[in-house]
Amino acid sequence: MNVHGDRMFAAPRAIVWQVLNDPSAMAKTMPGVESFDVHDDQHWTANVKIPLGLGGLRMKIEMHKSEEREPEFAKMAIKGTGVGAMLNMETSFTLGEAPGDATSMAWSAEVKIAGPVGSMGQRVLQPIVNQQVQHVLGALEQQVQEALGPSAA
Amino acid sequence: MANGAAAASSSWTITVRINDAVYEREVEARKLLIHFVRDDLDLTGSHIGCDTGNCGACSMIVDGVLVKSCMLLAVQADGTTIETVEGLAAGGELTTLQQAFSDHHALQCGYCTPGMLMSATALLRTNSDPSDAEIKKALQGNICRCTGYWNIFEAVKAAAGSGA
Amino acid sequence: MSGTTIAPERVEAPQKGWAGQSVPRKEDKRLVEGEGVFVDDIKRHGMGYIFFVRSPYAHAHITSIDVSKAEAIDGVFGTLTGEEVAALTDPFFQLATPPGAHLKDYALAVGKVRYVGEAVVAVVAETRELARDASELVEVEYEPLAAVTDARRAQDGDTPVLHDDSGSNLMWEGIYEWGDLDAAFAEADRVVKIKELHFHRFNSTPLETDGALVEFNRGTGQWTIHTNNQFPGFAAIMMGPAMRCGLDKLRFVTQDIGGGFGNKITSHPQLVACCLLARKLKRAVQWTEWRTDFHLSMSHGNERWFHDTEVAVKEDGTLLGFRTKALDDAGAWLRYEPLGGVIWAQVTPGMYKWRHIRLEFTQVATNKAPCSPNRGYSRMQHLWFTERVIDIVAHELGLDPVEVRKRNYVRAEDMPYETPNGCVYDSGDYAQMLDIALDLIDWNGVDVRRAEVESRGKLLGIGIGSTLDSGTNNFGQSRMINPELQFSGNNEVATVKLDIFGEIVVTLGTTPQGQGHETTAAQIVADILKCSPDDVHVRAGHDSYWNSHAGFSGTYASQFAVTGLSAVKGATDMLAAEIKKLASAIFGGAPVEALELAEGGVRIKDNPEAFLPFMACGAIINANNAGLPEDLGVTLNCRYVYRPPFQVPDVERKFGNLTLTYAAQIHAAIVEIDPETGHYEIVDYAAVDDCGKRINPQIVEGQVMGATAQAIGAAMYEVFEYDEEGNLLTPNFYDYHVPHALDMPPLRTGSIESPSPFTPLGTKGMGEGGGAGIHAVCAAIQDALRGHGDAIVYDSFNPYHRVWEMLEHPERARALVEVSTT
Amino acid sequence: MLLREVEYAKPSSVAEALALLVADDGARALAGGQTLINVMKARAASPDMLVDLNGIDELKGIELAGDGTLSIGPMTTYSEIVGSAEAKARPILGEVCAQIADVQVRNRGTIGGNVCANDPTNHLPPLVAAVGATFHIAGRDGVRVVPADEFFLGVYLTAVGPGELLTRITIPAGKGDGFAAVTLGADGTCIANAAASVNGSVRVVLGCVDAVPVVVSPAAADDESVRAAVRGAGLRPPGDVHASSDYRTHLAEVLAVRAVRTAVERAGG
Repeated sequence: MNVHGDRMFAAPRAIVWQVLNDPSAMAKTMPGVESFDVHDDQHWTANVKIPLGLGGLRMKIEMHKSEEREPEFAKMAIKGTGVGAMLNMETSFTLGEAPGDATSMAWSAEVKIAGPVGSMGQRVLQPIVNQQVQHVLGALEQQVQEALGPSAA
Repeated sequence: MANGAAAASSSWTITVRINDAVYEREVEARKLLIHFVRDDLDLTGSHIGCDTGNCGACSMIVDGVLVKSCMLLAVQADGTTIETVEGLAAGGELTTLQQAFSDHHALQCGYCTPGMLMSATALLRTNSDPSDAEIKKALQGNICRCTGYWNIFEAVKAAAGSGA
Repeated sequence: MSGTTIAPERVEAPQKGWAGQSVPRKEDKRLVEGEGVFVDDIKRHGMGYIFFVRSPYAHAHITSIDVSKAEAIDGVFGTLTGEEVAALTDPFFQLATPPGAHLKDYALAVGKVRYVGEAVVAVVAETRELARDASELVEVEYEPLAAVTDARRAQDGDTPVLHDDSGSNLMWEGIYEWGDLDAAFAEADRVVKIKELHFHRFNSTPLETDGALVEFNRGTGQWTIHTNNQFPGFAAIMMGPAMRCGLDKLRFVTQDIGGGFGNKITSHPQLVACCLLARKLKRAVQWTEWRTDFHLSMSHGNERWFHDTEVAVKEDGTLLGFRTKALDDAGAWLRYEPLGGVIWAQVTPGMYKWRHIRLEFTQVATNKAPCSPNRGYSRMQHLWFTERVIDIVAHELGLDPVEVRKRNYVRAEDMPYETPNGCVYDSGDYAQMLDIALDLIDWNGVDVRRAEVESRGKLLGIGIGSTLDSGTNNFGQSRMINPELQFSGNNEVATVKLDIFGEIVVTLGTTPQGQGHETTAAQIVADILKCSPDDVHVRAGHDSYWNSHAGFSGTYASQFAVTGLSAVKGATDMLAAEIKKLASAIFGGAPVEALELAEGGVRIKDNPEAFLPFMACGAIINANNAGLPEDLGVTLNCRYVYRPPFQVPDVERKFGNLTLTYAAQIHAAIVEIDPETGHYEIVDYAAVDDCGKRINPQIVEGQVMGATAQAIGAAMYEVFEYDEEGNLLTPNFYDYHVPHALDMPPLRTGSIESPSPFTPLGTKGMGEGGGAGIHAVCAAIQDALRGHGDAIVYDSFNPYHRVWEMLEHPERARALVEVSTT
Repeated sequence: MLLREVEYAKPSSVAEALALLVADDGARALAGGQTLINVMKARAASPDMLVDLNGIDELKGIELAGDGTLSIGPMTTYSEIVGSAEAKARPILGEVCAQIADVQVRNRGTIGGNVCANDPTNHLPPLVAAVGATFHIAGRDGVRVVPADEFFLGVYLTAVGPGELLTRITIPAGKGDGFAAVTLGADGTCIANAAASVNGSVRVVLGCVDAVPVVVSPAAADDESVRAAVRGAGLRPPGDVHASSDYRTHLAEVLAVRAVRTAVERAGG
């Protein structure tokens, strides 16, 4: 399934870019992260437990930044393997400068879920994916604010 | 292995009475009642037809309540009295309902039949003269792929009529 | 088990004999007591439980498999991988000509997975739970590939290819043409063109899934396979060559089977995996397929499109002929396919007299579960097409669907009727059946009813569906798929013996799944031996050790009443003759003509004193035979192989008799649609059946009802639907809804009996006529939409949202049909 | 089907249950099990520990207060609600519970389990939201009371957080309620559903169209106002094998109207 959207950040593009490319900051945006390792600028891995109410869904997530054009574009391949599910995600974002030193982000993600969870049906999966995406964006906002430092507050 | 009220354990010793025999066994907490009854106790009359609690082939009567034994852990049945299809014709005599199933050709492959019989038995205990609608409602939780249910409705109606 | 038959309680034989009576089923007692023996009930000391690791991807290369962590667990007996399978076995024999012939199909995926749920590794452990736990530790690395999930795209240039060995996704293609199409279309007043019709993917989902318990005897090198496979004859010829062993090394044993419907014919890959594991691990192994596994991987019914259909029609609705292109989606492997590419031809013209027909058949592979027979196999798809054509033609030309049917039906006086492709409809009276159906559904009262329903803001529709249930295959038709194949005809075996205490013992080659073979066989024997069915012990199930089977033994394709019971009759006639021969010797040479069987023995007609009970006959031959004439030639143990009268079809012209009997069904349904939501209900239903002589009417009726219920489910609820990534969206009974008690409409049934002139008992195979229900529901929905956008029904599967779409956007369906005047 | 290994405990009091849930964040409450056990069979989710609530009497039972307010223990089964004289105080409850699945499921499944699972296809989340239920949630810092509008957070997610337990559901008096659904076969899975209540203001709650029940408040109870309100909600429901997104959007509107019509009828009657 494809999910995409636009978002404004009250922060200069450089800051947003910096957050989006800082593994430790990104780690904080992901749901249920239990551990996070950076291998190099292109490769990160994380162990997450996606909260599913009925019991978390454990996954090993491998991220590979396949394309990058500082400061406006990056593309990532994300592969998640868990017992209940296999996740394959192609995601990219484009940052644009907006008036008032703000930054616009157009993002999109092609999400493919396989395994028992993949068969749970879109009526269950789509809301879950949307919800996790909202979670990530919210957390991202927070990271950007933190990166701006107290001065911005 | 622990049995303190609120102590957690992945293994339990349970005691159940099934069709007038008492069994005490150690079971893993994760074991479903249907697997316990079929695999550990070799009472293979109750069947498994799905993974999602839809088919009802595993229906049993636990402490007087009709349940699907695939959505109950064996450990949850500790201390209960369970009725399965093997207990129906206790004295070797078929019950009126069992006989009606045969008379009305209410079974073909016979795989859903044990669960179907338990659901119908539970119905007739609380409602000796069910309407057609009540019979359908009472059997809604049991899938049959062979008969189309029509003959099953007839069998239950006949058994009810004869005061089963 | 059924009780001893020594000194049985006597039941008086009815005047007309036992055949034709609704004799209570012998099978029932054990089944209602929960004492049936189904495959998962069987245990062996020290057995291991198998759990299959299955592919989460629809299409992917397997880059690595590591089973070490799984095998390290305490209680895990071992594993089996595709690599081992490829080393220990040869690919399964393919029925297809190239390109399909090039497929390399093994028991487990080798190097590549081609559908979600394909078995990749088998893990065996001492408990079911442990086997599944260990399966989670098997590490399989995949390199995902794009998937093909739409057969219509399967041959496009940019589409990924499933099988490099075959070079493309084309599996088999053939052109069938009979009569003179040009002449037919020249003669036509109107040509009705239908762009696309679609028959959906589903199957009958027997409540018991597949399974086996397999033991390997290292001393003799023989496997004993306790299973619920419903066609051991086919499994054996698939497994033997693959496992590089003689067929006698494969002993198949079945008892009670929890439904089959054709879906349990193609479990041979899993059975091979079980055999290899039993040998490798030196212990009995048990496999039970779980419901989700069944939905993901086992024998889906063929999904089929019909493109660019053209129908030549006269002004008065006389059908002259049609052209169409059938595109069949076989799924990832050819497990029984491409036989579906010819099986449909058994009913080429449906019930109708059109003589000019052209059908281009193309079968392709997709990243979905493999297709195999499903109740009504391949004929159901084609008959749905012919019925849709009839109703769409009537709809578009403003004709009465009843009139069009009656005008075009093959008439009773035309029987036996040779179809354009050389099949012979043995007997029947379709027009009479239709009248009965219309009467049962009160066709004439429908306008009154429609008005009442519309006053409630609902729409009412009524529709007819007809099917021919062609039974007893001539396997020679397989040569139309592949001229090299050395199959033809058909056969079934029965053995009837008189045992030492006079016990009558019958063994069959069949593998019943609820059809009551023990009962109907006993009825036939009882009539010939002049005893009660209670005196006849029919062994439950199939066992290769009984030597009571032949190459086509099994229970499939509507044939027991012909092949099975004819074999029983043949063997019993032999036994009766031997009993008389023995008696004549015992009675000092009394002529055989002077003897008769009666009251559980043989006697001299006009001398009731001279009576020899079966018990004495059995004792004499088996245990007290000194002094009998040397040339007596009596064993009281008679094996008979019934062989239907078939010729090898003409492969060039694709012409010949493909099946022996044609049972017929005509159904009628009334639906009530809520136009606001598309939600609808079947509010009345009628089913009329003609399967020739009925041996046990109650059992026949049961088959009619069951098939009807499956058709209703298929028409309204049941579909194996995939997303673009090849995930099955209906992998369980939660999303794959089958009819439950509350979903069943009121049903009225009727019947006529047109005995088959071609079978020893006048019987016809039956049980697969359910397709009629799908056709009837489609026709009823189309009727209800008349005057409300006039959509034609273009799909065999009509869930509420599709009905709503046809009401909201009738133009989409309208765009599929066009009428031209020539 | 075969579950992953799991610990099991059967506390006899809420306090014991909370202690267990707090001690292990992998612990999950086991109510009727008619959803949770099935998810565990698929191993799509696997709690480390199941805390069985079936031994806790204080979580069962239905009480009817003088002012007509119903107080329902979350461990009350659908069958018990159907058969309860007290529950007749809010007739719609029993009526809807009687439509859930089948006898066996109704005999085990509980109102608490149904709302806490909050599977988008469940019957009760939109219903309890429509009738203005409040939820009593016990945690280590005592009991908090959450209104329906804040209770549902997502698929399988509610205000009942880790280490917490739903201990009571209270429902005010009223009879002007309606429920409408299109299901997959009779008494089957909901394709879309809607619950309405016209006790005072008009309140409509739509199910199966989002991660949580969607509350809409039409200005009036007439068809047009209801349709307008639903359209105003800007629904973008998930599409699946049973219904496209468009179809669900359409059903939401139709079912809302039907639920409200029933509610109005009941209110008047």
